[in-house]
Amino acid sequence: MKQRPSLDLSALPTFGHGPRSPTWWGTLGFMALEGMGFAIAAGAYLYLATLWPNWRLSAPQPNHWPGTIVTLLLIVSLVPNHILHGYAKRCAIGPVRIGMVVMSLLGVAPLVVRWFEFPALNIYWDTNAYGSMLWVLLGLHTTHLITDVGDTIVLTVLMFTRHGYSGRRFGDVGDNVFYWDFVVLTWIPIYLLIYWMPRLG
Amino acid sequence: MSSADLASERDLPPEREASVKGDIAPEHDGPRDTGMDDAGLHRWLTRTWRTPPGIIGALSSVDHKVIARRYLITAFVFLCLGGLNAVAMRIQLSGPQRGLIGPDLYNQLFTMHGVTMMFLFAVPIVQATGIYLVPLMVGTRNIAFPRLNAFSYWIYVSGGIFAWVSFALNMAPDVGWFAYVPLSGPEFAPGKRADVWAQMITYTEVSSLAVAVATIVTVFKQRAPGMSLDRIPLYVWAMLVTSFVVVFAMPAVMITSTFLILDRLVGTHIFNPAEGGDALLFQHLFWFFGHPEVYIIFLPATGMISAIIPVFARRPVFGHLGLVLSLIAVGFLSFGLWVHHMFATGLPKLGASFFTASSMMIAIPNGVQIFCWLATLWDGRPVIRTPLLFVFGFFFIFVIGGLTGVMLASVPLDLQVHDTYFVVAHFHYVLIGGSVFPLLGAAYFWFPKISGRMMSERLGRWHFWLAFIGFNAAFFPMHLVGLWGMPRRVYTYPAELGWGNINLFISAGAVVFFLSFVLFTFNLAHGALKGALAGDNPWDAGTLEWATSSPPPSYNFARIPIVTHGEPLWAEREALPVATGLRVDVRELLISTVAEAHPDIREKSATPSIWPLLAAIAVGGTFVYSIFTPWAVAWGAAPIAITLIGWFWPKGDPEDEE
Amino acid sequence: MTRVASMALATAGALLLQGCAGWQSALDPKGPAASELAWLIWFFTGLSALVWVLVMIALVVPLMMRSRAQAEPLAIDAGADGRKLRVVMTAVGLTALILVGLTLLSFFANRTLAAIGSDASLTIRVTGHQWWWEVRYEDATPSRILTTANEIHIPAGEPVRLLLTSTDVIHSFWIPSLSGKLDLIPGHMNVLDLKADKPGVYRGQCAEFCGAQHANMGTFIIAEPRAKFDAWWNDQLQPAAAPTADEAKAGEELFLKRPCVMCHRIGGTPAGGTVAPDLTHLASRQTLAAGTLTMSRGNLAAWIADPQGIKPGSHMPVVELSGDELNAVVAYLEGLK
Amino acid sequence: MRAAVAMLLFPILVLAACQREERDTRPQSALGSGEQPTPVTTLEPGGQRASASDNKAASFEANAFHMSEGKRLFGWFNCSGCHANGGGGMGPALMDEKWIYGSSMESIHATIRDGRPNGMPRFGDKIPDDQIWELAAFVRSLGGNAPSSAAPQRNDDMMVHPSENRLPDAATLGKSP
Repeated sequence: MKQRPSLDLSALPTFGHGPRSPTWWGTLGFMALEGMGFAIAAGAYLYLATLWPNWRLSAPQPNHWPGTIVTLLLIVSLVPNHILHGYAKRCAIGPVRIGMVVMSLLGVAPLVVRWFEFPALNIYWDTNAYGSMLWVLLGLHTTHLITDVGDTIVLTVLMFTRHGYSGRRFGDVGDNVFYWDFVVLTWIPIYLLIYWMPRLG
Repeated sequence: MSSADLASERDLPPEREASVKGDIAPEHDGPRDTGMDDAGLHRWLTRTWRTPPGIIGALSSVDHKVIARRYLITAFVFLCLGGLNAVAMRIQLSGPQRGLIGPDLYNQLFTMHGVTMMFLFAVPIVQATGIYLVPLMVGTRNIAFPRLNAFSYWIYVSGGIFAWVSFALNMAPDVGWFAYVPLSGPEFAPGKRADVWAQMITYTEVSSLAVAVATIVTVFKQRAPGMSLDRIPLYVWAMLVTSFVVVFAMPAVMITSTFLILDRLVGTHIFNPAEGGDALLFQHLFWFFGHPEVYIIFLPATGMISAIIPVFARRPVFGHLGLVLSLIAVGFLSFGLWVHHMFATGLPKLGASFFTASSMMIAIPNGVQIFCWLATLWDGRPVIRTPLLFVFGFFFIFVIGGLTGVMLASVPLDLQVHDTYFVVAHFHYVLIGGSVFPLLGAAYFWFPKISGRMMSERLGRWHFWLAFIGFNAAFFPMHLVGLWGMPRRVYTYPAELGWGNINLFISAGAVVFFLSFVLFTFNLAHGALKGALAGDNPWDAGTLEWATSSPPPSYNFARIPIVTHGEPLWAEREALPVATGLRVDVRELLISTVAEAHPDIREKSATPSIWPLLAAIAVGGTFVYSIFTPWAVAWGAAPIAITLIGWFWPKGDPEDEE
Repeated sequence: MTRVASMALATAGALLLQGCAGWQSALDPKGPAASELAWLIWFFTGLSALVWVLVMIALVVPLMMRSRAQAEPLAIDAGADGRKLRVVMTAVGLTALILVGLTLLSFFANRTLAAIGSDASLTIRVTGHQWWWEVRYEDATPSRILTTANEIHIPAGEPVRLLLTSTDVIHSFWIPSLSGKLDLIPGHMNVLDLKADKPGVYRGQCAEFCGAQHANMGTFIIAEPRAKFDAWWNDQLQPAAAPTADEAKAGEELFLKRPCVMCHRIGGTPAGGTVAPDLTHLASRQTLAAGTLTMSRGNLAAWIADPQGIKPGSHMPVVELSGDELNAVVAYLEGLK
Repeated sequence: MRAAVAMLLFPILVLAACQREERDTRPQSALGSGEQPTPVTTLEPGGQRASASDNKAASFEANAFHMSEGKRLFGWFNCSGCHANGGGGMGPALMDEKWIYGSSMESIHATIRDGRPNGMPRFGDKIPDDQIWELAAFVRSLGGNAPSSAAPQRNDDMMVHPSENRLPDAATLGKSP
């Protein structure tokens, strides 16, 4: 088929931030499906909780303190996360490097406290369905936490190499910030379901 | 649309200014396609976009067409295997009290048939068609996230091999494709058979989800300039809606299968009613996925029909907007009717009636689609070629399936026909009529694009009539035998019930139907080797995939086309307006805005890489190992992490760095 | 044309080949619920057939028209499209109307079905097992509670209430000629009310896949006049008749000494197993092994000698018995009227 | 090298899977049913007596279906009446490391078939031989002796002990808090 050039693209930029970039949409897509996974698991938990009048099934109350500390740490981490986002948008390599180190540390910290959350549930996964659901919800979120912290650390290392000095990498930092928001936001309802919902029954 | 107003709406992004300030490495520039002659452009683009030679090169390919071809062939192989399962079952059922196949093998056979057809054939093949066609139809050079796409294929094929090796080892799931607990649970399914089901589901869903995300982003961000929402071809719309349904439905089945394997492997009690769990929870979770699954298979087929009918009716499709809205409506409604698979479980009557109403409602958008297609055909005598024949077959069969679906939506009526051969007949009418017939039509329609050659029209007609007669002979009598009381999933039945003769008839029909696929295979091979050369646009169709050569070059389009109409090739008969200015020495493609498809960014597309294959091996190994011990997840984390880092770590290509 | 012919052939062929539908057929109703449902099935089928024929006519119309192949595809007659829009809108409106009608129809049918058992006089607890049915007749007097298996006697013309549950996997209770099906789910109790209009034997079988022997999990509803039913109940409450013939006596001894006693119960003997069907009045039943074999001396012997050949995977083990021993056990069981 | 490993691995996988997944329900009399007399004492020259029927023992022990059938029969035949759910009561515990008459399949089979002094009745007449083997395989799995890929899993029932495929792994975790 004959062609008729009628548009010049040569002046277009080679990367973009946020919704302009396909990676951002990809991240959003994965958040949507993982968020759906969280929603389905939470739905299953609520289904069982409404099915049994004495939910918690005579198990002891979970100790909420480790969970509360994790929650606070995660919420606090949102502040540097968004400061980092600003630097990434401005492609400022120095502050971005520092920000990534800070975010790696702020990712590891809740992960350490998370270790103490499992025993604080005061029940094993194979004791009854209530215990199973607590472990499943906590485990599901922990998986996301671990993968995102791992991702953050790898990206931090990458930012300190010669590869870090490129627009594409700053886009990756932006997406990492975006995903961390997701990990923090999904935790809030799960935190309530795990630690506060059993106190109602 | 002229280049001037496109350019004026594009504002310079702040990033550019930052790069001027020297905060980021200055962009290397390379040769552009502007003003380049066709032969030179072809040489440059071929060198940049080709799949590297050699075995490693082939395994590293990220070309969406190469991946899609592999997907299509693999899915077709699984179709044949699933078909052989069906033939074996039909031979066993051809007479009462036949002793050819015992219950142990029979239960594995029908489970493998269902699992193969649903998870290894139907979903992958519709997604594979999308992987091939969507980038071509939206006028881009590769799918978004091409390495993820390659990874999906490897995951899918290893999941399929896993399932079928299990079958060869007498380890195939034998609990039905929806594997209800407690039958599939820890107490009643000894051994690893049910675990194979659970992990194989997780496997294939990972691959479907990744493809869905890639498809959505391709449609959102990689459309050719000017392809605003109202100019997106209906097939692409269908794939877009399907991908959204995948994104929201598949996590449910992954959660279900994960719950099941946790119950079986580490002793959780999620489905154990004695310790606070519930067996019906499994059904709710499964069908929350299971019903949309039907539409995941059906919606792409409607897209194919919307692509085929206008070409042979020689006019744009009637009611374009209505069809798009119907697609979206079906996508939404498909999430609201899962309970109609559970009417026989004794749910509260009022709730059940709500789901009757919602199940009936989904027939309305489907009706809109049917009527719009019919109206498109009313403009005059259409050109009857094999693809259109299969579309006619679709109307004939699918409308029956849809109407029996309305019957199943009625709570009281469903109590008589649920889990009988009536249901078997219904969903084969819906799935084969609604999806396989359009797929076969699509195969004849797009085969010239994929292979560069035409399939035989004469054999095609033979194939159609054989498939059509075989199908109806095999499945129509099943409605009756179901009403006469024959439940599904029985490996035999007593002679006194008088189902012998009709089952023999059904089995004969099934063999004819199977033979039609043998003929199809022959026609495919014959077409690929000896078919007449097709040329770019053998059907004189209007969408962008026909604007490039057949088969398309590795870079799809020498220059990115500009879209001025819903059927761009019909609107621009003299010369296709194209955009210039992309680099030819690196894999550069055009990113456009979501709604209006204004050109926005020249982005690099990923280069070939072996890492997706290695990552798939690591993930697959972890999945297989995890049916034996939960620690597999811990052990598998390291290789998965290593391969993923290897995948994403920049190798110094311009595509990675800029 | 071939399309229509093939369809007709398939349908006609199927109808001709059909031998004796009725024993287990939803289209041959013998009770109020099944009658209501059969009517509903025919109504839906008729309406669906009509809709389908209309769609097919609409599909065939363009084939009668003049070819438009040479015309420019984008040259569309706007007036014709406007007319089409009206046709399509009408068709969609009609579709919606039909669907609303059918929804209401099925809602009211559901109410009719729910009203059937409101005055049930008899409550029977049916428990699904892999792969047989435990049947327990509830009664206020404990001594009148009766446990049997696989065959459910009910008084004809009276509604009875079935309480359905399961102790292992999910089964589904379905007697097509009397009523729709309902699942037996561990941890849940479902209530199915049904009524047989006339005395007769109505076959059904498990309709939810439940493992290896799902295919051979039949059940019967035997509707009898009230007097006959009461007599049957009283008979069944009696302990098993003690054997008189020598061979049968030897059979009883073998039964109690060999593995049979581990699972089966026979009233009036020490055999008290509850994990397999109650055999107290085995010989009064019409079939063996949950509707798999008709009751006869030969089938009894075959079933005991090779249960795994007849129902592979069932929980009835192969017990090694000599020919004489087998004959003796069969003679004993045959006497359990 | 890699090819050799792969070639070795595959038959092993095949064999393991076939042994684990086979569902043979007819008696395997051809394999012999352990008809040798049962010793009344464990005092044997050279320790334990070699058994003649170990191929049958092995085929039952590695088989998931037979073990799960054994678990079902353990409940059906009310073994729990004396042994509780393996924890022991009137009869000895079956979940611990102690085996009074030896932990081999043959010994357990003999114990069930012929009974033992101090209360274990003989079931030789009452339970067909294959079912005894199934019970023996299950009883062995209670002590964590069966491969976890074939051992029965938890029941859809009240949790009385961790499922057999998590023994003794789960035992080391201690009791639920």
